[in-house]
This record gives sequence, structure tokens and C-alpha cells, in this order.
Amino acid sequence: VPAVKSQSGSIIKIDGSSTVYPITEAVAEEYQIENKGATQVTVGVSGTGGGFKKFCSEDEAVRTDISDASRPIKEEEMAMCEAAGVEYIEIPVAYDAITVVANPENPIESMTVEELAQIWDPESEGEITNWSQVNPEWPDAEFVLYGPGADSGTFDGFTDKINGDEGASRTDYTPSEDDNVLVQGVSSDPNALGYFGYSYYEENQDKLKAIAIDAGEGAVVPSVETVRDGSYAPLSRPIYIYVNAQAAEKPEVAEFVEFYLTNAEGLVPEVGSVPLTPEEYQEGIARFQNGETGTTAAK
Amino acid sequence: MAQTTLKSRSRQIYKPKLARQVKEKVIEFILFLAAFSSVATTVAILYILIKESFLFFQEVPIVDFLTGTKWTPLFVNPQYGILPLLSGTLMSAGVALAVAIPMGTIAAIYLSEFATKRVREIAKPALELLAAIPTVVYGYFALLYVTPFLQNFFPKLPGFNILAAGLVMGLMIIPFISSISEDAMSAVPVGLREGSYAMGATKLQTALKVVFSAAISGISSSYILGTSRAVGETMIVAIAAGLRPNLTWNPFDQAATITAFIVQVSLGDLPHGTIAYQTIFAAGLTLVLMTLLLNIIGHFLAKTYREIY
Amino acid sequence: MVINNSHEQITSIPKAEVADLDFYYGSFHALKGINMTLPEHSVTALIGPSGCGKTTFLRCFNRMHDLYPGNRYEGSIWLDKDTNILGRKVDPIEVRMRISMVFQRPNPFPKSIYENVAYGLRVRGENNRRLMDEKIEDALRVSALWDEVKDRLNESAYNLSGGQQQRLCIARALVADPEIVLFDEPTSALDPIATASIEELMSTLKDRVTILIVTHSMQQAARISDHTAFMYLGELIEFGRTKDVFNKPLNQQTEDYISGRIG
Amino acid sequence: MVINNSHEQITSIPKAEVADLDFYYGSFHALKGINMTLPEHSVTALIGPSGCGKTTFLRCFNRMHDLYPGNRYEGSIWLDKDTNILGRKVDPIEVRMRISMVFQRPNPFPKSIYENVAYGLRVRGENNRRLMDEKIEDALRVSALWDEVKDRLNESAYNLSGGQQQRLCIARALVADPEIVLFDEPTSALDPIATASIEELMSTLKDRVTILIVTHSMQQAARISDHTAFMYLGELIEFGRTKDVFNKPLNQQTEDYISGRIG
Amino acid sequence: MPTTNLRKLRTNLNRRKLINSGFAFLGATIIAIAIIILLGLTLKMAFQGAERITPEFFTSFPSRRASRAGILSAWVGTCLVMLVTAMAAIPLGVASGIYLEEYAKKNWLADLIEINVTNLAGVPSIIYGLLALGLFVYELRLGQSILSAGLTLALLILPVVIVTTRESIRAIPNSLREASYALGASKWQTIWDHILPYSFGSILTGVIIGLSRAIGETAPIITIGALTFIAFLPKSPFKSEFPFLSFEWLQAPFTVMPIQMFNWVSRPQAAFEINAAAAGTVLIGMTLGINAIAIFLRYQLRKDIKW
Ligand SMILES: Nc1ncnc2c1ncn2[C@@H]1O[C@H](COP(=O)(O)OP(=O)(O)OP(=O)(O)O)[C@@H](O)[C@H]1O
Ligand SMILES: Nc1ncnc2c1ncn2[C@@H]1O[C@H](COP(=O)(O)OP(=O)(O)OP(=O)(O)O)[C@@H](O)[C@H]1O
Ligand SMILES: [Mg+2]
Ligand SMILES: [Mg+2]
Ligand SMILES: O=P([O-])([O-])[O-]
Repeated sequence: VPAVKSQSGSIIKIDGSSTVYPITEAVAEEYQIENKGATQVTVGVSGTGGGFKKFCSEDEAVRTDISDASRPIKEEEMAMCEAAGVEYIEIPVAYDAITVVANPENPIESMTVEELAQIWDPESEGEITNWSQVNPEWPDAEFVLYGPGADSGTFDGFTDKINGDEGASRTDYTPSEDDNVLVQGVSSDPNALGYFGYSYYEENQDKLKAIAIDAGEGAVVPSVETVRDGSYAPLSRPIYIYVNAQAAEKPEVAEFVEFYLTNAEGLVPEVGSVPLTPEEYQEGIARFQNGETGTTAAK
Repeated sequence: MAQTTLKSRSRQIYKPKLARQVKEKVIEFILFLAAFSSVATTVAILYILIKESFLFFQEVPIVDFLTGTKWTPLFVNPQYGILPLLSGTLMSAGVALAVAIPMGTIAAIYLSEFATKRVREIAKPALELLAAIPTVVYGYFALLYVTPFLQNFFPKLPGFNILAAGLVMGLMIIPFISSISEDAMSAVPVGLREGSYAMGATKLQTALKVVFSAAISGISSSYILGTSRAVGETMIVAIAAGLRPNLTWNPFDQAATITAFIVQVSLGDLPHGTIAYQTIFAAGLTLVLMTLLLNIIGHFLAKTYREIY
Repeated sequence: MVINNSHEQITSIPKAEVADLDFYYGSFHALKGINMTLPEHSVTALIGPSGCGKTTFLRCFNRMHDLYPGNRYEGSIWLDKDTNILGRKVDPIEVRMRISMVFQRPNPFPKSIYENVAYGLRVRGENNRRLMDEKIEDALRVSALWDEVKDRLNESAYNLSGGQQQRLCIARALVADPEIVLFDEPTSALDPIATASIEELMSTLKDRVTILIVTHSMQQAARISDHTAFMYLGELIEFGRTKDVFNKPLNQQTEDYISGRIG
Repeated sequence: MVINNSHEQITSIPKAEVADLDFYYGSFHALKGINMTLPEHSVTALIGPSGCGKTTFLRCFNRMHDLYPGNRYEGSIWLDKDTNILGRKVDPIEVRMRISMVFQRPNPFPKSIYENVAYGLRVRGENNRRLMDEKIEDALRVSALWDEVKDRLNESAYNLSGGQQQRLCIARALVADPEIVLFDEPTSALDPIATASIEELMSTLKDRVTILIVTHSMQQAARISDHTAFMYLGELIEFGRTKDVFNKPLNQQTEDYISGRIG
Repeated sequence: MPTTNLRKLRTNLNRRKLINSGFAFLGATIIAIAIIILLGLTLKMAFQGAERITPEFFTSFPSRRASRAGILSAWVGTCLVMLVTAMAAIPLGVASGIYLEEYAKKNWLADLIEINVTNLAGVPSIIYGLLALGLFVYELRLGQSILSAGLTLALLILPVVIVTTRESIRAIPNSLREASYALGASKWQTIWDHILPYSFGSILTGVIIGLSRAIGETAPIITIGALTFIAFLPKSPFKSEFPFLSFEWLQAPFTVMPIQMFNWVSRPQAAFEINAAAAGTVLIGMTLGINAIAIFLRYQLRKDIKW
């Protein structure tokens, strides 16, 4: 990115989901180029939960203007926001597939949802440690698990959909809010298994292998198509940005959000995620311009 | 010389007394405040750590904290046993010291007793550069160069492991040991050395039997310093040793240290006031107590083995 | 130019012979053409004004100058007529095992009294405890220290007084049966009483070893030595029996020094 | 117990009078009941064996002992009969402005020659360049250094030889017109030629100031001083005109020392 | 001496000399190995990063595309943070050093300060990060700003500055102090006119070494929360209207070199590994450059000052 001299004022603070991060980072980068640095944008990666904790913070020094989220806001987070007097506008920005990955040297190609659940079940902790315990056809070797930390929307989504209970997971794995660490781990260990947002797999296909997931209707590998047509189940989901409604009244924030939604269609695939349809983006812009606060996502 | 000039002279020099004394006192007070700021820093560190840890220990029994074998503070059924982090910390420090103490000591003896002045003047600052390299760079070395290299010999070595982090940390700690030990050995009076040579001792005998034991206080404090560096080192382990709290004594395994845990949680930017936020202070307090303990041991060692020559 | 106004009457067998010795600290010519014999089983004193080269000369005998770079010997010092101490092929460590040294300030090692004396044996690889005990007791007795320390051999040597420390250093120098012992102003850091006890020691020591001692006190030289060498500006001016040198010096400079006119 | 075998013939006006002075380094009683007068415009030498307290005594005159904790004076030193230097209310800084000092080893500041001398004026807040130039030239002339340094006043003082450095320190001590100058073995670190030039200086200085000098060389004391005080083990044993003290000492210890039997 | 005896002596001597040379070889080898490993790793990194080290690398902001990403915001951030660190640590540390060395009486308070400084020097840097998070960010509400980071690193290197100040002051011979006092100088005059000017160079050396440590510190800065995408520069400290200085930059969000490198290290794409290597090389270059200045200063001082 060519240098842009800093001149003026306002800073837009963004934090939250690591899954959304690549998209927001790309948008922020393009926006600042276009904008010649008039408005400055910072983007942090704290995970969806970590992002909401800041977004809904009572402390204005910490509070962010926009929060990236790979799942809808939770009840307790709504309560926090309410307590802090924060109103928000929820806007979906892309689709994601939680991708289960293994090292390319691993012979396993697909797993059923039950097998996945068995590997990640809290009960399995310390008990199930070997591939062959899950499926006798699998190699007789100890597996090593990598996954997002507990502040992560991906973690919530995965545990909800696989283990049937949000947050229920074994804990003897390497957790990190930073998905890059997980990619590092899985790619350097033949017996590793991990999961994270699709774009991190997409960017590292040479080092990772996506496991096909069989939810009863045959094994499906995640891809733009299988996500769009809904066949990659149950691990597909929309991902969002949450905009502070008060901040949205500031022209630079409004300008940024609109820039985000008009350019997302081009930038999302570039960073390896699955874009919404143009109509869906139009809907988002409308929601934003009308200032429709609250969440619409079905719980 | 006339009496009058003497008188006037004395009057002249008696004059500015009060103003000068006030000025001196004010300056002394300002300097005192500056010196006291370091005490204030310590108080602030302890205040912050103890305040947050106090809240933490209202939720978590201290016995569970000290004896629990699982550290999963961010999960649904959080467990707060510090032992896994402690084992990671001790293991990585252990590997580092196993490298740094022998190498550092031998290097120090070589530099102070064997090397010519020219060699010493080049080799000592060159070794000190090892400590000048930013630790994040060492972390990079460990993760991207040392681990793959070690995997050539140990194919089962995971991508994150204590061994590579410890080895690289050991390299970094060498100069803390070699420089301070060398200083201590150089400070041994020539008289003692000559006393030994005059008995027909070789350089090695002089170095090991006379110089080393005369400088034992400085040498032991270099070991202590090296140990507290190893225990408190953060970036190397955070990057290369893995982030999984793992109660293990196997250096080929991955394990999180106390410091790595703090970094990991800080990366997630925990908000003020949650128990997750307090865990890093409780972990930090543990770390500070460990280094404090090391310092006290060092103080005692220095007292018992004070250089007496 | 070598000035050597030796009196002729030296009677005892020579233990060492210095021949045309020159010594350089880098480019500084510190000793100039020294010729002298060191009579066996006697005490030879080196006197002269400060900076004249006494210490420098003494330290040639056990090759101490080898420890520092830039120093250079020329000429020779023959030990027992067969070994040139300064010879290129002679190992300085071997020289030091045969010729030991006591320094100006007592320099015991930071070890126990026993270990200090034992050090002279240990460097030779001696480990036999019985033999060591014997030799150490002997050395401490000869150094007139045994009675004072026999009950606290394991205490640190630093607990001893300055005079005791110096006697300990003498014991350490004696324990491995050296042939010559060099003393560099051994009493200059001590009080008069400690000095007296060390001076007393000297006379008994010469039955065992040959002694070369540097002293800045003419009185001390007169009291304890059999022969005296007077040095001035790096040269040996006069050498002979102590009573001759002091009572009828051959050289004007010696006389000036002895009568206090120079120095 | 105060021993004070002063000869009676001291004639000049007293510049300072020491009355019952005791001094302690912590619990060590270093000076014991000293009584003495310092005659104005003359050179008084302090002699005695090493460790007898000469330096300690000298440093009482400008309260140098105040710089270190644990030191204690008792008794008094009256300056011009009206100020007790050791008085509790007297500011040591004022004392030092009136009584300056030259040390054993030359200790010029690592500054230019000019600034070294100027410092004596600068501490008093003097900044007038003309006046300073004048005073500095005068001080350097009196110290017999002017001709050697007048063309290089801005060079570092460290480029001077040892003897020149010591003369520079003398100039520095003189520049602010002190009443007394204390010298602590000012030539002991110098070679004979430099020593001679400093000794020569002394006699011209006493027209301006009163001098108290410590020396370990009796010859030097005899050469340059008008009065001599002999100290032994912290006591003042004998004090009188130099020729009296050296030729007919009243006290046995003085005689022993002068004849070289002790020390 | 009988020849048998002499022969025994020589055998023993030869054995000892052999062990001696063996050790000398071992020592030299160990030092060489340590330095060679360091050199090897550094060079490997430098070669890997070399292709990225172009002028654009220094004038570009970070980017999602590795080949376009640069370190502009990082090195500017590092310089600004170091500025705050130096402004805070130097006066505080030098004043403390002077107090401890020249004023402090031997009492419990002085002992306390002294022991405390030694202890602080051993406190891990991440703990300073926790202090900063609790104190600067949350209690004093300085935010995750350049000011917070600079002050944190200042506290971190304070012991280094204090210790070197003390050592430099102690190296000044007492005779110079006495010379000054004997001329009637007061304590502060002695310190200001002599002690400080004569020790200035070595104090500076120590401060620079302290800064070279601070420049690579990552953990405390992560702890106060500085790992973000920053593609802009803080406000300039100079402005056109009166009073021409602006302190808004102190409050600005920022990133620094080691953080930028850490960010790139943890990205999995090989292209970013090149960026990380390039940033690491630049970072080492900065550290070595600073150390070289310190070594040069120390050498110059040794040459000039001889007391
Ligand atoms: N290491 C050295 N390098 C250079 N010159 C030296 C060294 N040691 C001594 N000298 C010089 O050599 C000369 C002789 O010194 P030496 O120490 O032998 O004198 P000395 O007679 O023992 O004097 P003293 O009675 O003061 O001990 C002196 O001029 C001294 O300055
Ligand atoms: N700072 C000190 N603390 C304790 N004792 C001291 C101190 N300085 C000197 N002394 C002791 O006080 C006594 C007198 O010392 P002083 O330095 O005055 O002797 P001196 O006559 O000047 O000797 P020299 O000729 O060696 O300089 C000595 O016994 C000395 O050990
Ligand atoms: Mg000598
Ligand atoms: Mg003295
Ligand atoms: O970082 P997350 O997208 O998993 O919340």
C-alpha cells in the first residue's frame, strides 16, 4: 500500500471475529487508499466474543465503533450493550463454512458428524486420544487438536452444531483466537486436526486438507458452491458486522459502512470467503440507511 | 596582607549561605523523589497484581489454583489449576538453562583466562549481541528454522514444542551468564592469580580452582539472572512452544508457559472486570513471586559467597 | 654496559647463575645486563630505590613475566648449571614448580587454611590424603604457623591476621619442596610484630631452600641476608656479602643509597 | 593524655590555633588531643611514620572529613582567633573557600587548563571574563606554570606532565586568594625534577598564604619548612622550628624517627 | 633435584597441559558455535527477507497482500514510542542514579531503594505489560496509545538506566570529587560541574543500550493491546499554528516493529513469512545499529578519558 500522509481527525475502531477479519482488513485498506488517509481505521482480532465485550463496553476509551462477528449477538451480550446504552445495526457481510482441516499427509478424507462429535466431545477428554479409537479404519496414532478459543464465534458455532451444546468442548487442544496460529499448528503436524473459518483454509490449500463432512447425505467438501447451495451442512453460516448506531451517525462511519457493502462483493472472494448475493448486500445497505437496530438472525 | 582585606573577604564568602542551602535541599528532595519512583513502580506492580488476583481468588479457591492439574479458564466449565502452566514454564526454562549455563560458564572462563585481549574485545561484544536480538526474532527462528531442523532427527516432533523454544532461549541467555561471570572473574585480583601460577598451576587449574571459587558470588548471581530471564521470557515460547496448557515433563511436547498464556489472552483483548481478565493477573502474580523467590535466593547466595579477597 | 662491582668473597656453591640478563616491558628496557650468582642455602637480598627493577628481576626467576604479553627476556639464568630458566624450550610451569614465590601482599586463596597449603600439592595431581596431611603439617610447622592453626585447618584463610596469612603463603610456597623461594617485600604490608616473626623464619628456612628476597628496608636486608645486591636504574651496581656491602661499599652510588642521600 | 613538647621559640603571629583536637573514624581514635599553632606566612611541615595521622590532621583544617559519614571531630581549630573551623554552625563550604588544598596525586579536572584554574572562581559565581583572565594569569604565574602553558590554555589539563599537573592544582588552589593552603605529600607522585620545582615554589608562596604540608621525606621537611611537627600514633609529639626539631629534638621518639630507628 | 623426580614432574605436567589445551579449544569452539548459530540464523532470515527490503517496504503501510505490505506505520510507531521512553526514562533514571550514588545515606530507605532496583531489573517484561494494562490503560485511562507504550517501556528500562548511571558515576575517581569540594563547591555544584559532565558519555551509552532493549520488546506492548491493523500515521508533532507543537500523537493508536513482525510471523501464507523475515532483518538492523552507536561511544570515551 503506498504511503498516505496523515492529516486529519477521526478514527474508526473495529475489532472482533477472526473469520471476518480478512474481509474487514481488505475493506479498511482499500477505503484508506481511496480516502487518502482522511479517516483512519484500526482493525483488531479478538474473536467474536472479545469483540462484543469491547463493542458493548461501558468504558468509552475501549468501546469500538464496529464489531466483526462470525455469529449473531448472544443474549448476555445484548444485555451488556443495553446496560452500556449501546444500540447497534446488524449487517451480514458474507457466508462462511467452518472448515475441518487436517495435515495433507493424513490419510483420512472424510468424517461423519458423529465421528467429529466423538473427537471433540467434552467426555472424550483424556479418553479418546487415538484416531483408531474413533474409527478402526483410521491410523493407530495419537491425534493432536487445534481449534479456536472460547471467545470465538467459530467455537460457538462448531460446538453448537457438532456437540449440540454451545461451548461444550474438550479442552485438551491448542486454542487460539488467532486462526493463523492454528494453520501453523495443523500444517506442521501430520496427526493434527483443527477447525476454523473457510478463508483461512482457502488461503492455505497447499498446506492443509479440508475434511469432507458427512451429515447423513454423503460427504461434502467445503467450497464456494457447496456453501452457497447449502449442501455443506451443518457447518455453513452467515457472518456479520455490527455497527454502533450512534457512531453510524458520524459521516465517516456511514461512509465506511457503505463503502464496505458496495465493495464486499469484489473483496470477499479475493480473501477467500463466500460473498452474499448482490441483493443481499442491497438489503444490508437499506437496513443501515434506515437505521434498523437489533438482531434479525433467528436464534 | 592587610587586616581589612581579610575581613571584607570573609564577609563576601559568608553571604550566600541560606539561599544555597535551600537550593541544595530542594535539589536533593527532587532527586529523592526520582529515586523513590522505582519503589513506586514496584508498589504499583504489586498493587495491580494483588488487586486483580484478590478478586480472582474470591472465585477460585487458592488450593485449587495451586494443585489443580487443568488450566481451562476460558471454557464452559473453567478449571484454574496453575500446574500445567508451571510445568511448561519450568520445562522451557530448564531446557534453556541446560544450554546456557554450561556454555555460558565455559565461555566466561575462556574469555577471562584464556583469550588474548584482542579476542576478548571482539568475542565479548559479539556474544552480547545474542542478548540484543529482539526475542520476537528468536521466536521466529525457533518456529521456522529450528523446529523444522529438529524434525529431521525427531520426525514426531510437533510444530510447536518446548525443545526448540528452549534451545533458542538458551542461546539468548548465554551472554547473561557469560558476561556477568566474566566480569566477576576479571575482578578477581591479579594477586590471587599470580599466587596460583607461582605454584606451578596451569591456566585451567588457576581458572577452576582459584578464580572460579573466588568469583563464585558473581557467577551464581549470573545463574540466577539467567534463570529469571528464562522463567520470564515470553515471545519465544508464545511463538514456538505452543499455547496448550499441558502438564508434561516431556520437552518434545508442546506446552504453554505462564507468559505465553498471558500473551495469548491479551491478544484476545479481554475486557476489564471479567474473571478471564483476572486470570492473567493471577498468573502474573505467580510469575512475579517466582522471580522474587529467585532474587531472594540470589541475595542469600551473594551474602554467603560474598567476594572476600 | 654492564657494571658489576662484585666483591670477590662469595664462598657458597651457586644455586643459580644470572648471565647477561636484559629484560624489556614492551620497549621499556627494565633490566640491563645483569650478571650475578645466587649462592645455595643462603638468603640473598635485593635492595635499591623504588622503580630500580628489583621486582622485575625477581620475577624473571620464575618466569612470571610470561603471563603478560609484550615482555621479553634476553640472556640466561642457569639453575644448577644445567637448566636455563629462560630457555625457550623450558616450560615456565616446570620452572615455577621448582622455584616458588611469596608476594608483597599476603594472597591466600579464598579456601580453607588446609586447602591453601594443599594447593601446591594438588596442582601436581597429588591426592593421597595421608601424604598430604604430613606435608602440610610439615610446611605449616616450618612456617611457624602450625600451633596457631592446627585446630582450625578447615576455617577460611581470610579469618587469619595479615601476618598469619603471609606465613600461610610461605607454607604454601614451601609445601612442594621447591629449590628456591622468591620473596617480594614480604613484610611491607605487615605490622612490626608480624614482620619480626617472618624475619625470624627466614633464617630457619635457608636450611631447606635458597632464598632471594626484595626489600625496601636496608635494615631488614642487613638483619636477615647473607648476601646483598644493590640495583639502580635497572642495573646491578654492587653485589657481595651483606656486611661488606653495608660497611665498605665499593661503589659511590651504593654508598649514597645506604647513607640516605638518594632514594 | 596530651603530649606537647613544643619548643618555645615560635615567633610569628598564629594564623590558626588547634586546641585539644581529637578525631575519630567511626570508633577509631585517629587523632589524640592535639594542640598546635600554625604561624602565619610560613611553611609548617607535618612529619611522622606512615599511618600516624598526618593526612587525617591536615584534612581537619578544611573539614574534608565531613564528606564521609561516621567521622567525628572534638576540640577546635581557631582561624584568626575568631572562627572555630570545627564549629557546628560554620559551613564547611565557607571553610574550604578560605582554606584550600593540594592533594598527593595531581588531580586536575578533565577540562582545559584555563577551566581548571577558573573553577576556583566559578564556584563563587564569578563570571566576569576580564577579572578571571587576570586572576588566572596571576595564579599560573605564582605557580611557575604561566610560561609553559600560556599558549595552550584551552588544551586539556591531561596533556600536561605530572609535575605540571601538580603545579596546575596549586594554581587552582591559589586563584581565589585562600588564607591557608594545605599540601598532602604534594610531590610523592612526582619525579625528582618536578619535585624540585615544586619545592622551589613553596618559598615564594608563603608571602601570600600560610602553608601546612604533609611530607614523608624528612629531607624535604628540612629543606622547605620553617616549622615542623612530628606526629606518632595519632599524637603530636613535638613541634617547633624546623632546625630545632631536626638538630636537637626534645623527645626520644622524634630522635628515633629522625635517625631512622623507627618507621 | 634428582632426575627421577624431575621425570615424574614432567609426565604430570604434560598431562595437565593437554587438559588445559583441550579446555581452551572447547571454550573457543563454544563461543564460535554460539556466534555462528546466531549469524547463520540471522543470515538465513536476511536472505529470505532480502527480496522484500526495498524503499517501498519502508514507505508502505501494512496490507493484506504480502507483496504490497510495508512497515511505514511500524517504524514510525517505534520511533515515537522510543521518543516517549527516552524522555521519561533518562531524567528519572539519571536522577535516581545520582541520588543513590551521591546522596543516599546508608540507611534502610537507601537499602530499600537499592534492593528494589535490583529486583525490578529481574521482573519479566510481560509483568510491566500487566502493570500498564491495569494502571495506564484502565486506571489512568491513557488508552492503548503511544503514551502508554512509551511509559511502559520507560519503566522497563529504568533499572538499566539507574544501574549504568551509578556505575558511570562510581567510575569517576574520588580524587576529582575531593578536588571540587576542596575548592568550596557545594554538593550540587560538584555533581553538575564535574560528575555529570565526566560521566555523560557512559551514561549515554547505557541509555542507548537500554533503548536497544526496549525497541525489541513485544510482550508488554501486546498486553496493552496493540496488535491491530494500522495503516496510517499518528498526527505530526508539529503544526503550523501557534504553539507549533502538538501532543495529539501521544494519544494515537499505533503499531511497532516487533508487533508488525509478530503479526506477519503468525500469518500462514508463505508470502508473509518473507515479510516477517524482512521486518526481522530491519529490526535486527535497528538494534545492531543502536548497539554499534553505543559501542562506538564507549570506545571513544575509553580513548579520551584517562584518569
Ligand atoms: N608491567 C610493566 N610495564 C611497563 N613498565 C613496568 C611494568 N612494571 C614495572 N615497570 C617499570 O619497570 C621499572 C622497574 O619496576 P619494578 O617494579 O621492578 O621496580 P622495584 O624496584 O620493584 O620498585 P618498588 O620498590 O617500587 O617495588 C619501573 O620503572 C617501572 O615503572
Ligand atoms: N577512612 C578511614 N577510616 C578508618 N581509618 C582510617 C581512615 N583513613 C585513615 N585511617 C586510619 O587512621 C590512621 C591515620 O591515617 P592517615 O592517613 O592520617 O596516616 P598518614 O600519617 O597520613 O599516613 P601516610 O603517610 O601513609 O599517608 C591510620 O591508622 C589509618 O589506618
Ligand atoms: Mg617492587
Ligand atoms: Mg597520608
Ligand atoms: O474469531 P471468530 O470468527 O471465530 O469469532
